[in-house]
Amino acid sequence: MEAGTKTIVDEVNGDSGKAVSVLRFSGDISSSSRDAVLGAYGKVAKDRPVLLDFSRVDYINSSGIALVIQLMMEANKSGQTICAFGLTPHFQKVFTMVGITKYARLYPDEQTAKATV
Amino acid sequence: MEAGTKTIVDEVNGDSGKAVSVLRFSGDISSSSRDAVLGAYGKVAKDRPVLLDFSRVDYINSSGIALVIQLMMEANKSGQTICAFGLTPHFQKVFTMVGITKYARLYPDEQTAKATV
Amino acid sequence: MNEIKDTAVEVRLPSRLGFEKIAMGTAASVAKLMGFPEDRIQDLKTAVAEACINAIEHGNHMDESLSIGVILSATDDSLEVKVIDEGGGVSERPHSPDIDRKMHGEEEARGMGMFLIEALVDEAEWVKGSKGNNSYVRLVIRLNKEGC
Amino acid sequence: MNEIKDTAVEVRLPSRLGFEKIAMGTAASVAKLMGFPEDRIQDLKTAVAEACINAIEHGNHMDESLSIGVILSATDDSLEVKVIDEGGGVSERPHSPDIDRKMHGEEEARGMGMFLIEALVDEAEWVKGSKGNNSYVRLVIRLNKEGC
Ligand SMILES: Nc1ncnc2c1ncn2[C@@H]1O[C@H](COP(=O)(O)OP(=O)(O)O)[C@@H](O)[C@H]1O
Ligand SMILES: Nc1ncnc2c1ncn2[C@@H]1O[C@H](COP(=O)(O)OP(=O)(O)O)[C@@H](O)[C@H]1O
Repeated sequence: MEAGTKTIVDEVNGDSGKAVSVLRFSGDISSSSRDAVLGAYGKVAKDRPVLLDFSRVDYINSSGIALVIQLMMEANKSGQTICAFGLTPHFQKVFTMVGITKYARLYPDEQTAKATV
Repeated sequence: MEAGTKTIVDEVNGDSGKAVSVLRFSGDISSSSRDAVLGAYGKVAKDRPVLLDFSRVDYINSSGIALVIQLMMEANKSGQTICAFGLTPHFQKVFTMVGITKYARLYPDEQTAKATV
Repeated sequence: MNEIKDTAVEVRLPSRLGFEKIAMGTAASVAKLMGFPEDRIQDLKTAVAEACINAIEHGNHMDESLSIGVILSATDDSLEVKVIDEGGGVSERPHSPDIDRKMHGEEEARGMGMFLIEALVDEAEWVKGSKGNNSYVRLVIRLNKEGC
Repeated sequence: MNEIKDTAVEVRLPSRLGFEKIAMGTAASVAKLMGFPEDRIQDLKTAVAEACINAIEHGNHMDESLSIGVILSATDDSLEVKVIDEGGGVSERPHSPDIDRKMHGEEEARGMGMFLIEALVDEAEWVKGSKGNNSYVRLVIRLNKEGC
């Protein structure tokens, strides 16, 4: 009875023309989302920025946030930039509370995020 | 702890130029909405059509529907036309089930409703 | 009210009009978790609301010291909802509402709750409590079936 | 779990992850009925979800034969929520999460639930059950007060 997380991996170009990977999550981000978050991240190229698209996610709990932090940890090791967009104001606040914004910028939507990479 | 019904009475013109009264409901339509439904209807002129605007209503129960039927009954006596708009597909179905559509037409939005009077 | 199954969800509410909206919210969450489509969730919400209103008004006669129970039991492809009150249950099944008779003042404007419940769900059954209390209405809504 | 007040709403859920979303739906409905603004309803939903997840995971150790109880009691201007499990309660209050330590692998990525609960509501208190069970966390969220 859990809404499984789905992740689509997209390749787009930032406004500078640079290739960017986008992980588009949908469903819930919870303890059962390990594959959808870390598994999907494991498959993207390490030489370009990664955008996390939360616009089709409506439930994120602290176990899900922990998976996002683990993803950021791995990215940090290889010096890869991570940004996120599509979070509701509530989850922007929650991500800020736990300190995620120290390591990943949050943008309101995909366009704004792409303009920065 | 009940969301009181509010009713705004508006005067607009139909596409034919004819004056029309609009009862704009907001909040719940339930047993506690007698004044907001029948009281508000009592104040409008009897010589012109009346549109019921449900676009800012998100809860209607069978006691609320009974008040709408009582309003229609009064209108029927004086030969006044009643139309409704702004109901969700679910409540369009419910209004149809109880037979309201035999006595009042339902339109998707205000523009469509005004085009007919 | 102790017939709760392992994976059943139970809600208990005071007998106050308006509180049916809480049961609607809980039922909608269960149905969403089960993967019901939006239109069936709306059907369920209205049916649960009407059942709770009847339990509050006719079962418990608005006595706020009495509570109503809502038990939601999910199987793989259906959701059963029991709405339990502390009254004697439905004595006589009302006839279906007749809009023409209503419009001509020949029957009360009210009296559409049980009709709507039956029309919106796949199964509806009213059961009188054995000792003149704990009567309930039992609704079933199925996943792979179109409403009305 | 019998301390329910006249106008309190009680929900009982099986100890299965995912079911916290039902408690979120019920809590949101109560808060909406009380007139809470949307942003405070979101705060409440996350706090209730985290409390339920902890009750399911740490209190009842995912044993589906045990249930968790959520009691929602409204006053004019505040909503109190108790999330009750059948375990011994929180033994030691964890320190606040430190993102720098997490990013450097010096502390677990997890361990943010209690921190979020405290940050999102106006009062939070963890109470150990007297006989080693029926422990609960008690949250209070007030109507006329900005969150964090
Ligand atoms: N839970 C219940 N307990 C006792 N009687 C009930 C219950 N639910 C319905 N009834 C009876 O059935 C009648 C029809 O109910 P309903 O169709 O919902 O319309 P209404 O509530 O508007 O009268 C009620 O007037 C009442 O006499
Ligand atoms: N209901 C509970 N019963 C027993 N222990 C609990 C309960 N809630 C929290 N705890 C303890 O507090 C710790 C911290 O909880 P929390 O901040 O929510 O993070 P996490 O659940 O990710 O570990 C848990 O690991 C657990 O040891």
